[in-house]
Order: sequence, then structure tokens, then C-alpha cells
Amino acid sequence: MGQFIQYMINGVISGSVLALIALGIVAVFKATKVVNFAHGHLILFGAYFYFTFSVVLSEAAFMPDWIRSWDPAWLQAYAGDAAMFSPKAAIASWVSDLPRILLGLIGALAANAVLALIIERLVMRPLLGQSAFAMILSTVGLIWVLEGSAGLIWTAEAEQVPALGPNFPIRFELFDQNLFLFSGSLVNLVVALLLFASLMLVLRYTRSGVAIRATAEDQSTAYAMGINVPRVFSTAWLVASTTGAVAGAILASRNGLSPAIGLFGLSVLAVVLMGGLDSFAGVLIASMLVGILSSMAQWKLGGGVAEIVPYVAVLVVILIRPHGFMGQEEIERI
Amino acid sequence: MITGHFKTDYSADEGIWSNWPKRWGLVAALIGLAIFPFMASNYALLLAGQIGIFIVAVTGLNVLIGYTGLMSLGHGAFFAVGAYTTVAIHHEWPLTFPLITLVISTVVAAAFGVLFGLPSLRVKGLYLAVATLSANFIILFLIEQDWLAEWTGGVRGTETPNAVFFGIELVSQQAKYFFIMPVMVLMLLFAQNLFRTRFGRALIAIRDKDYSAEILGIALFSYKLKSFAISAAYCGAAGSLWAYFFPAILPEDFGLNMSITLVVCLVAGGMGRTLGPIFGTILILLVPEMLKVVAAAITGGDATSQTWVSPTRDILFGLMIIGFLIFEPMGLVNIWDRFWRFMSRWPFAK
Amino acid sequence: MLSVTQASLAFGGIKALDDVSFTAASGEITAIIGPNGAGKTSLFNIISGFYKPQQGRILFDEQDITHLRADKRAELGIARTFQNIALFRGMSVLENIKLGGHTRLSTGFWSAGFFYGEARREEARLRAEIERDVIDFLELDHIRKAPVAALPYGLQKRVELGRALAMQPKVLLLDEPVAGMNREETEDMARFILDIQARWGTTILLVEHDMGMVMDISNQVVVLNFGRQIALGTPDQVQANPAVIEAYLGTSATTEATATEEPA
Amino acid sequence: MALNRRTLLKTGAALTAASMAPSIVRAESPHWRVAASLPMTGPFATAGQLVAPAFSEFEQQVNDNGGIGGRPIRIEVEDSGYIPRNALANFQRAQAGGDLHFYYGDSTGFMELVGPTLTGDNAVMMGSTSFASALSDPANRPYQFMAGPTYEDQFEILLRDIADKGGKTVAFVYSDTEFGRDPIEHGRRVAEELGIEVVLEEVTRAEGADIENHVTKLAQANPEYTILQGYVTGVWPQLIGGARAFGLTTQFMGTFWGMEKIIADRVTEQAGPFLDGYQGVMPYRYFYDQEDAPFYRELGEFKRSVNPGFSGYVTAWELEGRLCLELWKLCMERVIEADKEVTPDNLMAELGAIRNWDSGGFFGEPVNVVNNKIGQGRVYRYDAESRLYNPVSDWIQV
Amino acid sequence: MLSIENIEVAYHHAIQVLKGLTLSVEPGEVVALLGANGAGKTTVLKAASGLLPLENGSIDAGQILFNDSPINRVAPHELARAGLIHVREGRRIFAEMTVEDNLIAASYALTGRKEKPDYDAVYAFFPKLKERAHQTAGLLSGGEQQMLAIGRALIGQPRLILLDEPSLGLAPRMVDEIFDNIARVNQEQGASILLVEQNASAAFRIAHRGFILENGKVVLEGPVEQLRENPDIQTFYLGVGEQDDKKSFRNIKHYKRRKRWLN
Repeated sequence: MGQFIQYMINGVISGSVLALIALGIVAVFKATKVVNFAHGHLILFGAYFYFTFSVVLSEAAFMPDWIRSWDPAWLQAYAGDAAMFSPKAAIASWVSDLPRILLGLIGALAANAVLALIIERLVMRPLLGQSAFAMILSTVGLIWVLEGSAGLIWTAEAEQVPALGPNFPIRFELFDQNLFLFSGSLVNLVVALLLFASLMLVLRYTRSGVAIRATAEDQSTAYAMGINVPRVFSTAWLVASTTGAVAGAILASRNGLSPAIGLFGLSVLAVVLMGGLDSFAGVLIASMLVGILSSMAQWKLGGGVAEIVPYVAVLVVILIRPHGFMGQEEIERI
Repeated sequence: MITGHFKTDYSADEGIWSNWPKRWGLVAALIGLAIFPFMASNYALLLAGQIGIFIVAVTGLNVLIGYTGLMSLGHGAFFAVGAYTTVAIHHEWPLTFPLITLVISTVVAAAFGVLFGLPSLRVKGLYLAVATLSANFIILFLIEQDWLAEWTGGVRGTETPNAVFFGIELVSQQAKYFFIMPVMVLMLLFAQNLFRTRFGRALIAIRDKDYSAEILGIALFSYKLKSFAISAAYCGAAGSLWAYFFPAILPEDFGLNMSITLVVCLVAGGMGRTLGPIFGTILILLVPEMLKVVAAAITGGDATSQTWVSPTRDILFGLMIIGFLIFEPMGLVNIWDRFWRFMSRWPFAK
Repeated sequence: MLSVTQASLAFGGIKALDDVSFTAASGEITAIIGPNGAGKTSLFNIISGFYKPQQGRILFDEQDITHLRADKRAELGIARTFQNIALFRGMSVLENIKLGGHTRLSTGFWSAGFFYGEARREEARLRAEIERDVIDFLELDHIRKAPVAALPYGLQKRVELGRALAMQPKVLLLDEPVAGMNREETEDMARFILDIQARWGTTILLVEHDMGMVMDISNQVVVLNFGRQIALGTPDQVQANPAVIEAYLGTSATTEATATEEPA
Repeated sequence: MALNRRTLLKTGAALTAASMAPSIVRAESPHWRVAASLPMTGPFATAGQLVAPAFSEFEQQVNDNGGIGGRPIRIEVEDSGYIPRNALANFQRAQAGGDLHFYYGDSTGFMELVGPTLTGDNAVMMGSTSFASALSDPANRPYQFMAGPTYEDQFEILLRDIADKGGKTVAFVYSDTEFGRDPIEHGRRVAEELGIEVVLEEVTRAEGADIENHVTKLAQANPEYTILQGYVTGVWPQLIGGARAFGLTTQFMGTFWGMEKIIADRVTEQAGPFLDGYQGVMPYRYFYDQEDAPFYRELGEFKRSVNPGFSGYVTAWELEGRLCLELWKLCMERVIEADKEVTPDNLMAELGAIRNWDSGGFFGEPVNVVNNKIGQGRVYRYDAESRLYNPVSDWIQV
Repeated sequence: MLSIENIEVAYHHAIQVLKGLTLSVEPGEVVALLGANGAGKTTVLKAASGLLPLENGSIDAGQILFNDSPINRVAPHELARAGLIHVREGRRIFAEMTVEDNLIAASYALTGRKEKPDYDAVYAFFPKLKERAHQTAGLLSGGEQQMLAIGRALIGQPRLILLDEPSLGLAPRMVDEIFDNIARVNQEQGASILLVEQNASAAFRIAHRGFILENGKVVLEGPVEQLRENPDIQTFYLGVGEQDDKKSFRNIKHYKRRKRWLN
């Protein structure tokens, strides 16, 4: 039982990251009806930008020293001689990293936003009015462009990036079993869920939310009613790219920075369809489910099986519910 | 000038080689195909072989996506099934006649196609695409399993047999070329014929308006399954040729990358047209190679420059795909059509 | 020829059809009228097999077809057209019409792929037959090779009729064949419908808003309102029925002209 | 490089040559031609990009010294993206471009793919990044060799080391690639022989693996030793970091591609000294170990001379590629010296005849080439303070 | 107000729909645009409201002026904000949103203007909508949906409304009510209206002028009173029939009675 809960926790944590990634795919789909196959690579760029700002730039000569490592006296006093990996040491080192983490996050958000706007403007906008199929395939083409560009800019080195939150193990006992989780993962969980929830609230209760929902339902009518639909498209891409940047930072700090992040985004597509392409709530459920199932598969069946869990799950779900958990069925009038 | 082809009866009007440029174009293409290997290097033959195999597979995909309107991102799996069936047959019965193996591989792939096609009754569009993509991952996962490793070689892949025709082993790429090309030509003709008769028309009808097809007496489910089976069979045949063509196969050859490449070939060439897969495959498989050759000529094969050359190549390739979708969404066939329209009217109009 | 007995159909509590019964006699034209949302198209859908009625039966030539799939019904000889034109937009007029012959051909997959023997002969035969019975008949010869998507609306409707005709149906269901047509096109269409009836003795069911045409050409009229059948009889009987006037034409029953122009 | 008329002409010529050149009209090249596929993109791009410059330097160094037998060499490098099929195309394109005297492959997959085609006129002597056991097979793979022990050998060295230290339990953690799986079966067998229990076999992604779950499983199995296989730049540092943070005491071990100092250093610098104590098997000396290593000193000097910013350290990965080239050069020289024709068969015969070769630094002791491999290695341990891998065993022969 | 001069429109650069069409709407006017299905009526409205590019259509020649400035390439939302609002065929309400949210979405037409959205005015105009303000719009009846569609336009305080088939799919009684509302909009709000209709008699009840469209061209135009008297219009659009003998479809001979205005 204790073990079961351990893997539940692991599953929920990775599920929350899946949800954060899926969020971007759904946001773009709802507004623009484009399924962005390149979302994983947008995340990859977010991760690399985070690395660039938090590691490379923070160490640049022109940066003040306190950005690279902020080390005020009180912090030293607090840290004292805490053992490595102890909560105290972890918090102290996180605080001293804080300036560069913030720099990294702000930089990644900004840079990724610019990137998304460029993509939206140069690639997606000219395809307006073209078939959904063409748009999807152009995002596939985008994968090559982004992957190549990343290789050109960052020479594909595997790097370490600072975690968003202080990272120390939290241990507790449940059903006579020692359980643990990393505090950093907990922070990631909270960040992911907060982003998810705030976006849902914005959509539900603000005037801009109404505009976005209107566009999601009927682009051309919204356009004809005075809603600046291209701006809504850009907004959706902004939402995708900024949440993607956070997701990238989380993934990079959790599992290491590497081009594989891009492909990981592709597997999230299965999760998105499982939840229903146009339903945030459905996608949240699907993310958690896949996170937990993968974690359980990892536990009982090993890594190879865990890899295909999202695919098996989406296949089963789609067969039972052809539009995912909460997707809207397109009604065909005869 | 190629204006005015007058027909005297309906069956002439139905013919596919209805005018002389088409007839002579075909003859010229066949002659070209036949003499090509005598002038080409191994490398050119490697590319030609791959292109021939891919054309077969993309034609299969065309049956499904282009003609029946069902999306698939999982056709790499059928490719894999064809290839591994061929390997497995030779593993059990080393001396099987290659054409028999080819047929069996095709049939096995078709059976998998039916299996994959089952969701297509309920699921459409992107959902179907992801369902097939999932199936692709699952099939590859199975191939990698240890309990199948005796036949598949597991993750490490396996060596493949050479085709042996009446005691002649096809070892050189030239010899393999002469195995691949006739199969390709026949399978292209078969597809071309299919779509001017009842069967093919039914598939197109499903693509254009499925409920309308249904009230004309076309059994949707059965035809969708048949379409999946045919398209899988083409990919299975391609897989079998692939196994004969390459000295070894690996599961990862048949992953998402291949499935997407197949779709990209189809779109670049033009969906729902026989020539589409041919044009698209040639373009998509040759462009990266040409870019390589160009890059090598510019940099002289210098190792250090490779750090920027290969990413740049990826970028160019991606941009080409996007450019295609923006400027020529109907594919290369459309350019071809425009060219012929121009030719047939010239010099009377532009 | 075709009879519907006590058919009911509901979508999540909303009754689209409620206890509808009538018989379309062989070789006659039966019109189904009623305000929008009255269940006319639903009735067509249960006859052609897209929906299965929750209650009731549908008999065709004495045979119970209530649970038959749509394509099987087509094989029996039930053809239909759609309110919103449902042509195959990627094909030419000729190919569209050829598809109507689908059930009458037998070419299998193999002979199709190799295009030998039976396949070749059959295609030629079909082509000749279509030219005679459909293309000449409906005066479509000038647009034979045109892609349907580029045709004007009225012609598309006619091509769709042609496609149904190519099935050589025993029963022909026409869903608003003249909706959105001007007077001239309406007259053409009415003439074709009557000619079909005269030439092949086809049983025709017709959903239509154009009262003028309905009352003129049909032998029998079924009136639906909110899924219920409120009247059944000859055009004259129905026109005089107060329930029909109340439901369909509005209390004032203004003029026949307004009703005639009731849009799609 | 600027695009001018000459490069355009060259491009045109190259395009024609690559597509059409019949094999008969190959001109006698003034160079010894070497070509290579490297993973400049894809999952192992870091390795490819670090190794690529070494090929240019080798070319320059050899040609500065008068080439081989008076003839200069020419090295052409291509990207494969770590996709075997691409590498095969690269190889055949290189072959189409004229006589090819050596080829360097980028993966086990490629070596397996190309292996059966290396017959008759198509044969080329071939080294690679791979230490896959299947390549140490002169009967079936007469033209392919490896510059060190196989992964199986390396695994065996580690397991023997564990047995020597009285270890009882071990976990195998490996990536889901042919490279990751290569030695696992052999490892199981050897562990059984040595009486070591394999308490966990964990398959992970080659990059971006789900660290938390893997660490959780590792914690449950709680092995004394954990052997990591099939990683290059990623996953293994995160795994060790996670396990350390969790408080696991298991001793982590790795094989050649997971033993690179610059990766370990970078991790230490950015995330703390948790790799301290990590150990693994390595066929060569590290570059900083230049005692009795004239070759290393020479290489260092050369590097400094062409690149003033040279850090003084050469990656082990680069050394591997370098060693393949050196072995080929050695065989070339011996063939030419013996006044034999330069053919793949003659080259491989010379390779197989290498006995007691003093590598001048790569290996600690003179080595032999047996079964197209060099079965020698040593266990090193990483010290986070000095940032060095220090030897903890003697040179072990397998 | 709106003047369309000789425009040619094609979809996908292949299917030409409008072939040199000219029409105009003066301030305060209700103009009816009649024609058979497929004649290009809806395309005219899309061309005027800038929606063509979304369906891969393009204006290949000619000019459209709104308040004397050319709008061929102006984006739809800019036009809406300038007071040109398109109420589309089939109502196109946002079915998953509440009535209120539908109106809020429509208030974007006021962006950049000093007027504030006056929801109460719309509710006053259509009291039924107020009752249902918090209901999901998809659950409204057809007539109510049409009111919502017009209400959405009103929020934007339009100068010109392009109204596409407001009677579509409505029962005759509902049609009367909607057309009364449209007349009120014109009179009380002073908005000009370009009305596309099938239902010619209903349209003529409220329109001042009319245009007849066939095959992408205007074939007849004039004040409504004049059009009503035109025998062709009577036959083909008003269904008055061949006056004298009660003509039946059964009696149609196999020859066609051709319109006088055609070619």
C-alpha cells in the first residue's frame, strides 16, 4: 500500500508536468484549430532559453556577481554547516541561486514569447484558410526548423540547470513504508497546477477570456464581430510558449537538458487527445491518469512498458470515447 | 501542341493512357528506369532503391489518406510488419522464393491493417491519426520484446536475407534494383487501375462524404477496413523489399520518423493522385541528400564545419516543407498539372 | 411499397418522431411536409437507415428493413438525396453518377486492380447506361466532366438526383429537392420528378417546403409537427385540414404566397 | 565560407559525381581518403560535435608530417543524426566519390547495417564509436574493428571488480537502445558465475528519462552496486544526483561513454559534488595522465600549436576516434612498408597481427589486437575535489 | 455608406463567384439582395466584411468603399470596429457560451470607440434575451438565437449591418417577428441594413431598395415598389404565378420559360 502511494505521488507529479505541456497544445488548438506537433520543440527552446539566461548569461562577465551567486551574510549564517542534501542546505543554495533562476525564468518567458510570435506570424498566419491538415503538417515542418536552429545555437550540449524550487528529499512514513519525494518536484507540481488553474480562471471570468472562447467556438464570426482574431491567435501562441518555457525549465531541471525534450512533447499529444483536444479539464484528467499509469507501469513492469503507456491508454480511451474524455463531438448535419 | 483528343467510344474515353504524351512519357520513363542502374554508382542505386521502396509505401498511404480520407501516422508499423515477416520467413525457411515471401509479407501486413483499421469506424481525423501513431509505437514495442527476439532480433535489430531467384542471389544493389523496380511499377499500375473502377470510386466517395457513400450502398466499415488493408499491404510489400534491400533492419527504422516521412512525401507530392507519391518521394528523399552533397562541396567535407552544416540542413528541409504548404498546398502534382495545361494550350494562351 | 408503422425516434428525451405511420404506394409521389424541426429529415433518416427508430417498423416490399444498415437498404433499391447537397466534391459529375451504380456492379478488388475482363466490360457497360438513363435524361451532357464543386447550386441538385437515379431505385427519397431554387429551376426539377415517376414507375418520397409544388405533384401528403403526424391524405384533404393550417401556416394563414416562399 | 563561383562549380561537379559516377571510372585519388559519419544532430550530438574537430586535426597533423607513405590524407565527415540508414547513405556516397581507405562509423546500428555489404570491391576497413560485442568477430565482420574492449568486456571488468570487493548485489540500469542493451545478457551470466545477485534491471530512455521513478525503484532494490550502461551525456548524472539526494549509498559504475571527465566536471560545477566516488571502466588513460605517454604529450603540443586556447584536456571520446585513426595509420604504414598493395584485406591482416604494440599513451601497457579488439581496461574513480578520474585498479586484460 | 464597385471574387483562385458586381447602400437605408442559392449573395457580404480570406477567397478586381474609404484589404475586426457588422447566415451564435457572454464578446466591436457597451439597451430591445441572459445560448430556440445574433450586432452600435438570411429555418410566425425587429433596428438605431434573403416577400416588406443577383452579377435593381411590379420578379421570386389560369407544376411543358433579363 505504501509503495502504491509512493508511485501515485510520483505519477501525480509527472502528470502535472504533462498537464502543463498539454495546456499549450490545447490553448493553441482551441483558438486556432491547429494541433501543434512542434509544441515539444517550443518547450525545448524554453528549456534552452532558461539555460541560456540562468547559466550562460548569469556567468557572463558583464553580469554583477550577485546574480550568479547571491551570498549575503545572513544567508551564510543561516546555512551554517548544514550537510549536503539537507533541507537547510538546499534552501540556502536555492536562495543564493534565486537571482539567476528568476533571470532564467524571465528571460525564457520573454524569449520564448518572441519565438512564438515569430512562428505565428511567419508560418501559421499565411496558412489561414488552408486545411487543418496543412497547418498540422507545417508544424511538423517546424520541428525540423526548430531542432536545427537549436542545434545551431546551443550545439546540443547536455547541461545542468538550476531547479525552480529548493530541492531536498522529504521523507515520511505511511503504512509502515518509507515514502519520499523531492521538494523540488513539489514546487514543480504547485507551479504547474497554479498555471493551469489561473488560465482556466482567466478564460472563464474575464472579458479577454470571453474573446478567446468566442474565437475558439467560431473564428470567423468572432472576427466579424470586432474581435481581433489574429491577436487572439497570437495570444494563444503566447500562452503556449510561456507555459512551455516553464515546462521546459521544469523538465530540464528534473531530467536534464537535452534535445529529447522535443520528442517528449510529441508523446504528450497522445495525452491531449485522450482528454479531448478542446477540453482543458479533460486534458488535466488525462495527464494525471497517464502520469499515474506510467508510474505504476514503471513500478510493476519496468521502463520499456512505461514508455508505451500513454499510447496504449489513448488507444483504449479513443476506442471507447472517440473524442476523448471530454472532447466535443463534431455534429454532422445530414 | 496537344489539343484535341477525340474519342469515338466510351471505353476509349475511360482509358488512362488517353493521349500520346502520356503514352510516350510512360515508355520513356520505363526505359529510363531500365537503363539507370547501368550508369549509376552504388550510392545512386541506394537512393534509387530507397525511393522505389518508399514510392510503394507512399502509394499505399495515398490509398488511405489521399483516396479514402482516413488519416494515419502509423504506417511505419506496416512497413515493419512487412520487413520482419520477410526476415522471419527466411529464418524459418531460408530458401523461400522471394516473391512468395513478398506476397506473404503483404498479406500479413494487410491483416495488421485490418486490425489497425478497426478504430476507423468510430474515430476520425486527428484522433485516428493518433490512434494509428499509438499502434505504431505498440507494434515496435512488441518487436523489441525478448520473446520475439528469435525472429526479430529485438532492440538490436537483425540481419536480413538476400533474395535468391533460381539460384541467383541478389547481392549487389544493381541486382536488388531490378527486383524493386518491377514490383514498384506493377503496384503503381494496380493502384492506378483501382481508382477508375467501382472499388476505388467507393473509397473516394467515403473520403468526400461518407454518409452519402453509405446511401449509395457502400458499406462504410467494410470499405474502410479494405482501404486500411490495401494501404497496409502496400507498406508491407515495401517493408519486404526493404528487408531484401538493406543488409540489416532495426526497429527504430520504422518509428514515428518513418511514418511522418511517408505522410510528408504524400503531401509534398499531392494527395489523391497516382503521380503524387512518385513526385513527393523523389523530392523528400533526394533533397536532404542533395543538400548534403552541396554542403560537402562547399565545405570540402571539413569535419569542424559539420557542426553548423547539419543543423542548417535540417532548417532548410523544414522550411521547404512549410514553404510547400504555404505556396503549393496541393503538392508537386499541381505544378505538373499547370505545366501540362500550359503546354496543351501553348501557344494560344498562357 | 414502403410503409412506416408507428415509428418513434428520440434524441436524449427530445422526440424527433412520435408514432408516425403511413404507406407510400408503389409508383406514387408521397410528400412529407411540416415546419422546421417537425421531424421530416429524421423520418428520411430512419427510412434510409442512418438512425434506427426506437419503436415501430419499416417495411419495404413486404420485407422488414427496420434493422438493416443503410448500405443494405441501398442495395434493396432505396435511394435518396440530401437537403444540404451531399455530392462528392472531389469528383466530376460523371464519377459522381457512376457511384450511383455501385451496388449494381460486381467488380472485385483483384479484377479492378488489374483492370481486365469483367472489370473492363462492366465499366464500359455502366458508362453507356449512365449516358442514356441519367445524363441524357437529366440534360447533364454539357457538364459531364466538370468537377461538381464548381457547378451552380441548381445543377448540383440535379447531379445529386442523377446519382440517385443511377441506382435505378425502387424508392426515391428527395429531401427538399427545390429548396433555394428560383421558380425556373423549381419547374425544371418538378418536371424531372414527374418524368422519373412516369418513365420508371419509381415510388417517390418528397420532403419539401414549396407548397405549390407539393400540392401539385404529389399523390399523398403526410404532415408532421413536432414529430407527430397530424394529417395524412391527398393534397386537397390536407390543405383543408384546420390542424395543418394552425401548425404550419400560422394562425392567420396569411396567403398561400407566403407559405410558398417558406424557405429552407 | 563564402559562396563563390568556384564552390558553385565544385558543387555542380560533386552533384554529378555523387549521383552518376559509375564505379569503373573512379580516378586514382592523390589522397588516402578517409570518411566518417558522426552524430552531429540527434540524441548523441554532443559526442559527435566534440569528436568532429579531432578528425580535422588528425588530417592536418598527418599531412604536416608528410602524410602516409608520402601521400597526404583527406578526411570527410558527415552527419548521421545517429540514424543508421543515414550513415549507410553517407558511407555509400563516400564510396561513390572515389577510392576509400578507411571509414569511421557512428553507431552499433550502422556497423551492423553495413557489415554484410563489406565484401569484394565494397570492402573498407572500418572503425567506429561502437564497442558492441557483435563487432568483435573476424569471421563475420572481417573489416570492422574496435579500439578497445567490448561493452561485454567492460561489464565483465566491472563485475569482477565488484566480486573482488566482496559485493553481493548489483543493479543494471541501461538505456533503451541497442547500445544500452548490448552487454546486459552477458552481464547477467557473469554475475551469476561470480555469485552476484542482479536485484534490478531498469530500462530508461536514452535521454530525458523520468529520474524520480527510476530512483524510487533503485531505492527499493537497494543494491550495493549499480552499473549504468548506454548513456553519453545525459541521464546518468541526474540519476546519480537523484539517488544521492535520496540518500542512497549504492556505488555507481559506468562504461566508456559514461566516463567523460568534462561531463562529470560540468555536473560538479553546476550541481555540486555528488558524482564523487562514481567509478567505471575505461580502456584508455585520461589525457591528464601523461606519465610515460609520449603520444599524449605530442598531441598536446600539437593542439597548443594550432589552437592557443587549447584547454590542455582531450576528451576520452575524441581519444577513441583518434585511436581508430591511429590504428588505421599504423596498418597503412605497415602495409606500405611491406610493399604490399593497400587493400582492406591487407590492412586488416596487419591489424590482426598487432602484438605488444606500445601505443605511446592510450593504454597503460602494450596491447594486442585479438578478434579485432583490444581487450584491456582499467577501473577509475571520480574525485569531485580534484575533478579527476583516478585509477583504482591495475590494467586488466580480458 | 457602402459602395461595391465591379468586384470579382473567386475562391481558391479557381471558382469564380462574383463577376463584376456593383451595388450600394445609402445611409439609413434597408437594401434587400435577392437571388437563388449559389448566386453569390453570401459572398457579397463576406467580401464586404472582410471574411473572404478566411475561406481562401479573394477579391481579384473592383473596389469596396465604406464611408468612402476603400476596404478591400481591411481586416474584419477593423470593419466591425468602424461600425460595419456582419450577422452571418445560420445565426452562428456561440452555442457553448451564455447569452450574456455572447453579448460581451460582441462588445469588442466598440474597441477604440468612446461608446460603452449598452447591454440594457439590447435587453430592452429583446426582452426575451434578458430572461435568458445566463442560459447557454445553444439552448435557445431558433427565433431567440436570431434575436441574439441581431442583439450582438446592436451592442457594437453599428452604422451598417450586413444581415444574411435572418429568416432561415424559422417558422412563418417567427419570420414576421424578426423582420419587424429588423425594421425597428433600422428606424430606431438609424443603422443601414444590407439584407440577403430568399424570402423575397418578407424582405420587400421592410426594404427600401432591392438588388437581384444571378450568377455573380446584379441583373435588376431599383426601389422596392418598382421591383414588386416587375412581372419577372413576381414569377420567379414572389411566386405569384402566371396570373390568369391557375397553373400547375403538372402542366409544365418540356420547354423553359426564360427570364427576360438573362443574357
